[in-house]
Amino acid sequence: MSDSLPKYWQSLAERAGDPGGSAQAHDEFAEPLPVGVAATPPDANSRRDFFKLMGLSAAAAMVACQRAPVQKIIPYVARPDEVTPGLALWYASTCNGCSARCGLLLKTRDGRPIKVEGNDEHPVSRGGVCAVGQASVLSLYDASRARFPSRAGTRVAWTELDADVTQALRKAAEAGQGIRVVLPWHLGPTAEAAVKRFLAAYPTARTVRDEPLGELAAIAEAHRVTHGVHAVPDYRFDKATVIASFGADFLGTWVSPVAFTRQYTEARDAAGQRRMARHYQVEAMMTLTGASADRRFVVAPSELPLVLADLVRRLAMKAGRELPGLPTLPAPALDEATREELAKALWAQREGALVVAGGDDVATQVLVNTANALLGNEDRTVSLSAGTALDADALSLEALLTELRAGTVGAVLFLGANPVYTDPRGEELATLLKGVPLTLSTSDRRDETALHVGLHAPEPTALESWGDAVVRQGVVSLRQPAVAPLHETRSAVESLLQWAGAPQAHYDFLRARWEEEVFPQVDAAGLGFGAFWDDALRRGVATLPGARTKAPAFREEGLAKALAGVARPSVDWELVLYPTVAVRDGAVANNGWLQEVADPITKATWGNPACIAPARAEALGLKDGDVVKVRAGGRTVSVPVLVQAGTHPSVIAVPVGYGRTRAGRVADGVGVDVYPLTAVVDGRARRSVPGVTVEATGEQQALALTQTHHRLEGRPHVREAELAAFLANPRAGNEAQSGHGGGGHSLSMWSGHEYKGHRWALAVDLSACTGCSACVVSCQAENNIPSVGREEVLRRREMHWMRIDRYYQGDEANPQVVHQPMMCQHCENAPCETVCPVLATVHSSEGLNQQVYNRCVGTRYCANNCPTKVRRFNWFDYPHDEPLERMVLNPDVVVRSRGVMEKCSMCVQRIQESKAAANREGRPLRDGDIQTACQQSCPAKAIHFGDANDPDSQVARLAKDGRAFRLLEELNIGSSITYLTKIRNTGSGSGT
Amino acid sequence: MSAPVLIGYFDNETQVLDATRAVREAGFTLHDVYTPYAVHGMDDAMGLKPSRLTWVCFGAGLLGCTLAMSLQLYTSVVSWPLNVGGKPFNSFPAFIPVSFELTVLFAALTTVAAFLVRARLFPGSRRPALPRVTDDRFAIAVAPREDPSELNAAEDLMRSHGAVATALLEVAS
Amino acid sequence: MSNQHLSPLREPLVTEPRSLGQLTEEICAPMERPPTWKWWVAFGIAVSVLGTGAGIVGYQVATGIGVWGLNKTIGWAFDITNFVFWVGIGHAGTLISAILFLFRQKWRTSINRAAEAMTLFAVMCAALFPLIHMGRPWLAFWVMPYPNSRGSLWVNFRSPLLWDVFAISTYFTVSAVFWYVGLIPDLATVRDRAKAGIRKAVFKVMSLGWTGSNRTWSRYETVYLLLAGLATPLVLSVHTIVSMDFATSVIPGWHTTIFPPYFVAGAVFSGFAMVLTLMIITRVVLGYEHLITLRHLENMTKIIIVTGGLVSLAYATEFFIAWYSGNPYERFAFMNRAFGPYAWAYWIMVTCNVVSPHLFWFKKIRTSPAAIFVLSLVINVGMWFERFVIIVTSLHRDFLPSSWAMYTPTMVEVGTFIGTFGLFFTLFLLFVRVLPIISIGEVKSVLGFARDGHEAQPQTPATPAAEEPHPAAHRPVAAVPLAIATRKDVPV
Amino acid sequence: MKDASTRIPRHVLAAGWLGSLAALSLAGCSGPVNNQQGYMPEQPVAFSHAVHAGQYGLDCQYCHVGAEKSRHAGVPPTSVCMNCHTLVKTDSPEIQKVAAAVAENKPLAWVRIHRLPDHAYFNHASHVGAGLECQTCHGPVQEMVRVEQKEPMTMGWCLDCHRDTAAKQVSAPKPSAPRAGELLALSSGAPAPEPLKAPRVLQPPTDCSSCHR
Repeated sequence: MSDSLPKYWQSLAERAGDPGGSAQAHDEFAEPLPVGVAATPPDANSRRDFFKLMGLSAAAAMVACQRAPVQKIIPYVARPDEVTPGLALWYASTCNGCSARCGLLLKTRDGRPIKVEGNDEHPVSRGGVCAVGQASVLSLYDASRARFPSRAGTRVAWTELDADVTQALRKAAEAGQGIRVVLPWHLGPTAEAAVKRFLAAYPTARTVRDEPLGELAAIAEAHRVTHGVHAVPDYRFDKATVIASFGADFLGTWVSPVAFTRQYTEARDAAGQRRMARHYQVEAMMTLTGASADRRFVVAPSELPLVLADLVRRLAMKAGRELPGLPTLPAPALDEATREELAKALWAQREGALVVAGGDDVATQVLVNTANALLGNEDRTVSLSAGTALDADALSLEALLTELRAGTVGAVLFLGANPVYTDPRGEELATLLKGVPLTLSTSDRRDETALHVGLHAPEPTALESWGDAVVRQGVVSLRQPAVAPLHETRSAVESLLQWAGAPQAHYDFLRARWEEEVFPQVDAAGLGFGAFWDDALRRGVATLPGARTKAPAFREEGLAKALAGVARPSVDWELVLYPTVAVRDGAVANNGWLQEVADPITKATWGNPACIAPARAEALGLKDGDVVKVRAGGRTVSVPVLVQAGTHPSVIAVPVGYGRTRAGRVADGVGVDVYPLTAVVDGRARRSVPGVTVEATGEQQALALTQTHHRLEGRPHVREAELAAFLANPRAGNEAQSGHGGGGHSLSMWSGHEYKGHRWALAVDLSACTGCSACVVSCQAENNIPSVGREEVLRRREMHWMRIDRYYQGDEANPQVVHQPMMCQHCENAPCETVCPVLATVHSSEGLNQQVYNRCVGTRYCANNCPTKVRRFNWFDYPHDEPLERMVLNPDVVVRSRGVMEKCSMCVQRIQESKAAANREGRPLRDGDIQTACQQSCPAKAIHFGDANDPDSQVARLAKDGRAFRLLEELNIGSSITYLTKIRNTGSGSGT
Repeated sequence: MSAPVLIGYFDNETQVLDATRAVREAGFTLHDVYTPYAVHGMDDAMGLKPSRLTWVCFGAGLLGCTLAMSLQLYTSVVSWPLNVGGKPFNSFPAFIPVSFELTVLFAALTTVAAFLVRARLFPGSRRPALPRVTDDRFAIAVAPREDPSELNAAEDLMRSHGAVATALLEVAS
Repeated sequence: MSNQHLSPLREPLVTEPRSLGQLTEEICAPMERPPTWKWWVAFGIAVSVLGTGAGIVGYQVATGIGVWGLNKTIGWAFDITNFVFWVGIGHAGTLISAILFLFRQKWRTSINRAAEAMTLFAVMCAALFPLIHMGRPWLAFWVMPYPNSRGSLWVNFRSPLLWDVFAISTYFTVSAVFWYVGLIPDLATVRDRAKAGIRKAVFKVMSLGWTGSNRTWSRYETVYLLLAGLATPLVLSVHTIVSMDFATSVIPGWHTTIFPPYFVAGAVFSGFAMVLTLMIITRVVLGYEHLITLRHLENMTKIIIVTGGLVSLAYATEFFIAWYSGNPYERFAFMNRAFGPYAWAYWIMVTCNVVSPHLFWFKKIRTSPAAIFVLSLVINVGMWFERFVIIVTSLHRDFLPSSWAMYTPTMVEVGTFIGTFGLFFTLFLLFVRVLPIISIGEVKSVLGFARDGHEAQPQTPATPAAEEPHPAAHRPVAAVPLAIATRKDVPV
Repeated sequence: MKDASTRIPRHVLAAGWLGSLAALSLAGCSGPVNNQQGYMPEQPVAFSHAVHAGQYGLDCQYCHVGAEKSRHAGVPPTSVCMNCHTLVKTDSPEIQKVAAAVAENKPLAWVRIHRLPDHAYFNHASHVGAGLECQTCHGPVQEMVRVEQKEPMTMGWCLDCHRDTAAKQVSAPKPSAPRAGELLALSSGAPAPEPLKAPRVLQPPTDCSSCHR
C-alpha cells in the first residue's frame, strides 16, 4: 500500500503547483485574473477553488494519520553564487512610473522580484516610493503584457522585425520622407544618446515629444519664453517658508511628488524646528495638495491665470518694477483682501517664497516664472540651474499630424507613447497611420496605439531593464534589472541602436557612456571607473559635483506675446481632466493594486467618477452615482458623478486614465475614457475645458467607495492645533488626552500583563501625513493582500490591512481636510481577543495582537468587536493562482484561504527577520533595524515603528510627546499606536 | 417455589386510594399498586418513604461544577496560559457560565440515569403491564400469606372497597 | 383523597366530562388513524421549504459566506438575528413545563408536551446558525476543548461564543431528557393500546417497560420535580448567556448591563407567542378545544402582557441610560436606531412589541382565538426585528465614522431563514403524527379537577381495551387454581 | 493554506466531501494530517547519508549550505555531487544518473520527507544559530541509508522543545559567522561593532506569530 499510494499522489502532486510544478504546470491564459474571480464570486472559478479545497481534504482524509501527498524538492543543477534559497537579494534601481525617477530598492527572492522599496541613499526621493512605484512589481507579472515581437499581431522573430524596420527606414530616408520617433520627455541620458545616434543615422529623422499630461512641456516652454532655456527647474519646497500653489498637485502627481512630499514635510516640521511654512493653495477642485493646505481658495480654472496675473502685478508694485508685458486683465472672482494677503505673505518672505502652478497652460507658467523672478528666489526655492533640460527641437504631436496629413512621413516609431489613447486627436492619428509605410510601437503591451501600428517591438518593464536618469543637475540615477526579461522583449535602446546600425547591448552601451561622460565629472581621486561603477550600482545613484552653470536671467520681452491668450472667458461648466494619485495618465492602469487603492480624496476605486460641488449637485438634484452626459468639442461621455466637497461650483472634474480598451484584463472597461474631451488650443492639448455641457441622464451607477461618511461627528479621533497655539502649549488641541501617551487614569479590574522583552509600537504623525496612500499599496505588496475587485468593494469588502481615513470639517464648499492612517491598533486589552472562541487571536509576549489564520474558524465576532474596524474577512477564496501573478507573493507571509479573518500584523515577518539577524550577529537589536512596509515607503516619513520598552527609541519618545494621543482611550483598550496632533498654520486664532 | 399474588382492579382514584389504605391497615403486604397516572396521596396510602434521588442529583451537580471549573483552570492557567485581551490567565468570572451549564447537565443526566436504573426501566424490558392500568384501570397487588383463606379475606376487603374484578396471579420469584 | 376536588370556586380544566378511557382514546386517536389530506398538504409544503433551505445552505457552504450581504463593518446580521430569534422561541416550552410546574399551575398539563417539543425543534433551528455562520464550518469542532497534538491548544473560555456552545447544547440535552421522561408513561399507554406490529415493537422499546407501578410513579414524580428545578435556572441562563454575546462586547448599543433580564423577558415573550400560534392551530385541526381551552389561551395572553411590558420597560431603560450615561457613542447609537437609516426596522419593532400586546387588555380579544392568533404572529415578527435592530443598527455605525456602512440581506440569507421554518414545521408535523401531543397522564390527573370524582367518570367506558374479555373479570373465586396455572408473568 | 492552488477535477467533489468529513473525524484523533512520522520514501538516486555523513563524516552544511544563513537548509545543487564524483565511484549506476542530470542540465527531483504545512514558518538559520544539532529534529541521519522522518513534527512537538529550552535557560554558542563590521574592523581601522554581551540565553518563542504569520 505504501508504495501504491505515492504513485497515486504523484499525479496529484504535479497538479499541486509545488516549487517545480507551478511554473510549467498550466497555461496562464486559461486562468482568470484574481480580480475577475473575486468580483463575481459565485461563478465557476471560485466554485472550482472550492473543489480544490475539497479535493485536498480528500487527499488529507485518505492519507490522514499516515501519508500526505508527495512533494518534490527540485534543487538547482548549478546554483548561482549570489542565490541562497530563502534569502532575499536587494538591487538598487530607478523607478520608471512617472517622470520623477525616484530611487528604488528591489527585493528579490529566489530570483523573483517581490517588493519595491525606497532607496534611502537616493538624494531626491530619499527612501520614499509612491503607490505607482510600489505597484510596478505587480505590473512586471502582468499577464496582459506582450510576450514577443509581432507584425500585425502575429509573432515574428526579432531578426525578421529588425530587417523590416531597417529596410523601411532606409527607404524612407532615401525617399526623403520624414522618420518620426514619438516619445515622452524623460528618457534618461543614455536613452537620449541612443536616440541621437538613431537620428544621426537617418537624416530625415526627428523626435516628437508627447506626454498626456502636458505639465513638463508647459513649464519648459514657459522657461523658453522667460529664461530662454527649454528646461524644468528644480523645486526646493524644503527651503520654502511660504508656498503658493495655483492648482499644482505637487504632493500627489505634479512633477516629482515623492521628493516634494518629503521636502514639504521638512518645511512644515513645526515640532522639530518650531516654525512651519505656510501653504496657500488656489485651485478649482480638491487635490491631495489642497487637502494639506493651510489656506485654500476655490477658484474657477479660467480664473486661475487672472488671480496669478493679479498677484504678479501686486508683487511688481511692491518690487517697484514696471512690467509693460503684463496685459491688463479683468479682476478675478477672488476677493481683494485675499489677493493682497497672498501678495503680502509672499513678498514678506521673498526668497523663502515659492510659487508653482499646475496644468498645461504655458501662459500660466510664464506668470509663475515672472512671480518667482520678482520674488528673486532663484537658486533658493526654485533653481533653474539645477533643473533638467528637455529636448528643445522636438516636434509637437500637432506638427506630426500635419505632416501625416500631408503624407510626407515614411515612418513613425512610438517609444513608450500611446497617443491614440491619450490624445483627443487619437482617432485621426490612428487613421492617418494607415498611410505610413512603417509604423511601430515599443509599448509593453499591444495597447491602443500598438493596435494601429504595423510592428510591435515590446519593451521589458523597468524592473527587467537597464537605464539611467538625471533627476537633478548633478544627480544621475542608475537603473539595473532585478530579473532577466520574463518575455521575449528588448529594450527600446537596444532596438534603436540596432536600427541605427550600431547594435550594442543596452548594458554595454550604458556602461560605456558612463565611463566616457559620467565618470570624468566625478573627482574620483585614484578610484578607477570599475570601483566607481560598482559603487554607483550598489547605491543606485551617482552624484556629480560638476560646476553649476549660472542660471540665465529673467527677461520680460516675451511676456506680452506669451500672455496674449491668458484671458479666457469663464464659461459655466468648466471641465477639468486630472490624473489620480494611483492611475495617473492610465499607462499603469492594468494593475489590481492601483485600481483598488482608494483615491485619497474621493475614496473611489475601480472607476473615475466626476466630482461636482455639493451646492451645484443640490441645485441640479444630483447625488452620488447619478450618471451625467458631458459634452465637449462635439464629443460626449457619460460618467457617474460624485459630490465632492471643495470643488468649484462651475467645475466638473474627471480623472483621466480610465476606460482603457487595450490595457489588459484588469483595466479594460473600468471607468470611462475622458481623454477625447481634452481641448486642443492652438495645437496644444489642454486638460481644462471651459464651456462644456452637463446633463443628467437619470441613470444610476454604483460607486465603489471605501468611505461613505466624511465627518467626524465631533468625535476626538483626530486632534489638531493651530501653529501659534501649539508653540505656546505643546499639548494644544490634545488636552483631552489623559497623561502623556495614554494609559493614564483609566481604571482596570486587573493588573494586566507585563512585557519583559520588546514591546512593538507605532507612531503616526498626522501633521506629516499627506494621505498619498503609498503605505496602503506597500502593505498590500508586503502582506499578500488580495485585490478583490469592484463588486466586492461595492459590498464594502476591500481587504486592505491599512487604510487612510479622510475627514472633512467646516464649510463643505471649502472644507478643512485631515488624513488618518488606520491600521490594527494592537490594543493591550484587545476586545477582539477576548471574544474569539478558538484562541485564533491572542496577544504575543511582545505586545502584538496576533491573528492565527490557520486556527480561525471565521465567526467574525472579533471584527464586530473591533472598535476601529480594521479586521478583514476572506469572504471567498480570493485566489492567487494566476501563475505569473503568483510570482509576486511574499514567501514569508502565508496566503490566507477562504473563511478566515486577517489584519495588520505590524509586519511581524520583518520583525522576526531582523531579530534573527541580530541574534546571528550576536548584537542587540537597534532602533530602526526594523521598518514596517508602510513606514519604509512613506514619502513623508510620517510613520515610526519601534520598541516602546526601549526608552530611547523614537517611538517611546514620541509616545511621551505632547502631541501624542491614542484612539478611544476611554474604552481602556490600550492602543499601541500613537497618533500625533495635526498642526495647521492657517494664521487664524485657533486650528479647528 | 412461587407465591401467588392477588390483584384487585378498580375503576376510580378515590376507591383505589381507600382500598390501598385498608389493605395495608388490614396487615396484608402490599406488593404494589398500578395506576394510569400519578395518584395524589397514593404514596402515604402505600406508606412509601421519600426517594433518595435528590441526593444523587445534588452530588452529580457538585461533581459537574468541580469538573468544569478544574477543566477551565487547567486549560487556561496550567496547560497553556495565553494572554487573551490582557485578561489574567485565571479569569474566574468568565469561567462561571460554563461551570453553571455543566453543573446542570451533570445533575440532570445523572439523576435520570439513576432513576431508570433504580426503577429498572430500560429498552427491551420484557415486563408486561396489567391490562388497562396504563389506560383507565387501577390495580392493587397483594402478596398474601400461605393460608389460602387469607386470599378470600383480602379479596373481600378489596371488593368491599369497590374492586370491579380480582385475579390470582403466580409470581415467578 | 385530596381537597382540591371539593373547591367549588375553581373552574374545571377539562371543560367537558370525560372518562379516563375516553381521554386516552381522544389523545391517541390522531396517531392511530391515517393522516388527513390537510396534514399531507402541510407536510408537503414544510418538507419542500426545508429542502430548498438545505440546498441554499449547501450552496453557501460551498461558495463562502460572501454570498451573504455582510461586509467589513457588519459581520453579523441575519445569521445571528435568526439564532437569537429561534433560541428565544425555544424558551417557552421548558418555561411552561418547568416553571409553571414548580408554581403548581395545573392548567399547563394540556400544553406542556407540545410546548416542549416546540422548544426542541426551535433550538435545533437556532443551533444551525452558529454553525453555518462560520467561515469554515467544517472546523466547527475546534470549539470543543479536547486534547490535541497542537501542544494541546485549548479553547477560549472567556469568549461568550464558547459559553453559548455549552449553554445551547446543555439546554437542548436537558430539554430533550425532560421531554422524554415526561413521555414515558404515555408511551406505555400507547404501547398497551397498540396491536402487535411495528408500533407495538417501537413503543415497547421506547417505553422502557413502564408498568404504572406506583413505586416507580413516586420516584418518577421526584425526578420530574428535580428536572423542573434544574431546567428553571437553565432556561434563564441560556438567554442570559446569549445576551452576553452582545453585552460583553464594546460596541455601543451592545455593551449594556440590562441585556440578560431584557433578553430573557423577550424570549418568554416571543416563546409564548409561538406557543399560542401552534396551539391555536393544533386545537382546531385536532379538535382539542375542550383540552386546550380558551382559559389556556387567556392565561398565556396574560403572560404575554406581562413580558411585553417588561420588554417595553427594557427599551425605555436602554434609551434613558444611553442619555443618562452621557457617553456620546451610546447616545448616538440609540438616536441612530430610532432615527437613522434603519429607523423603519426600529419602529416596526416598537409597534409589534410595545403597542400590540396591550390589545390583550380587552377580554374580547383575549378570548378570540382568531385575534390571538394574529397578534401572536405580529409579536413574533416584532421580536425578530428586535434582534435585527440590536445587531445591525449597533454594528453599522460604531466608533469611527470612516467605516460606517449599510447592510442589505441577500436571497441566500432570506432563503436560509425561511428554510429553518421548513425544518421547524416538518419536525412539528411529524411529532403530531407519531407521539401523543398532550400529556395523557397529567391530564388524567387533573380530570377530576374541580369536579366530584364519581360524577366525573360515567360507567360507560367504550374503549377498545375494554372489548377484549378481562381474564379475571367473571371468574368465580373457586377457579383460582386454574388461574394459578395460567398466569406466571405478574410483575414484581 | 496552499490548498487553494491544488487542482482537482469536478468529479472528485463527492469524494471530496466524504474525504473532508473523514479527515475531520481523524484530525481530532491522530493529530494534524501532516504527521508523517516514519515516512521513508524511495529517492530518485539511492544516496546514502550513512556513507557520506556517517562513514566519511562530511559536515551536514557541506551540502545543506542554507542551514545556517537561510530559512531553508536546501538540497545541494546537483553539481555539488560532482565535486567529488567526477573522480570517485564514477562507474556506479547511481552516480551515472547524477552525472547524466548534470550533463543535460536537468535537476533531480528529490522526494521531500521533512515538511511542515505552508501555514507554519520554520527558519533553519535561527535553530542552527542557536546551536541545535541537526539530529535533534532529523534523527540520526548519519546512520540512515535511506532517510526517514523520525520525529512527529507536530506543533505540540515543536512547542515541547521550545518550552523546555526556555525553562532550562540554555545559552547559545558563539555565532560561527563573523559579526557585521568585524571583518571591516580587522582590515581597515574602522570602528569595531559593540562588544558581544554575555552569550545570549536562548528564549525560544512560544508566540503564535513566531510560526504563523
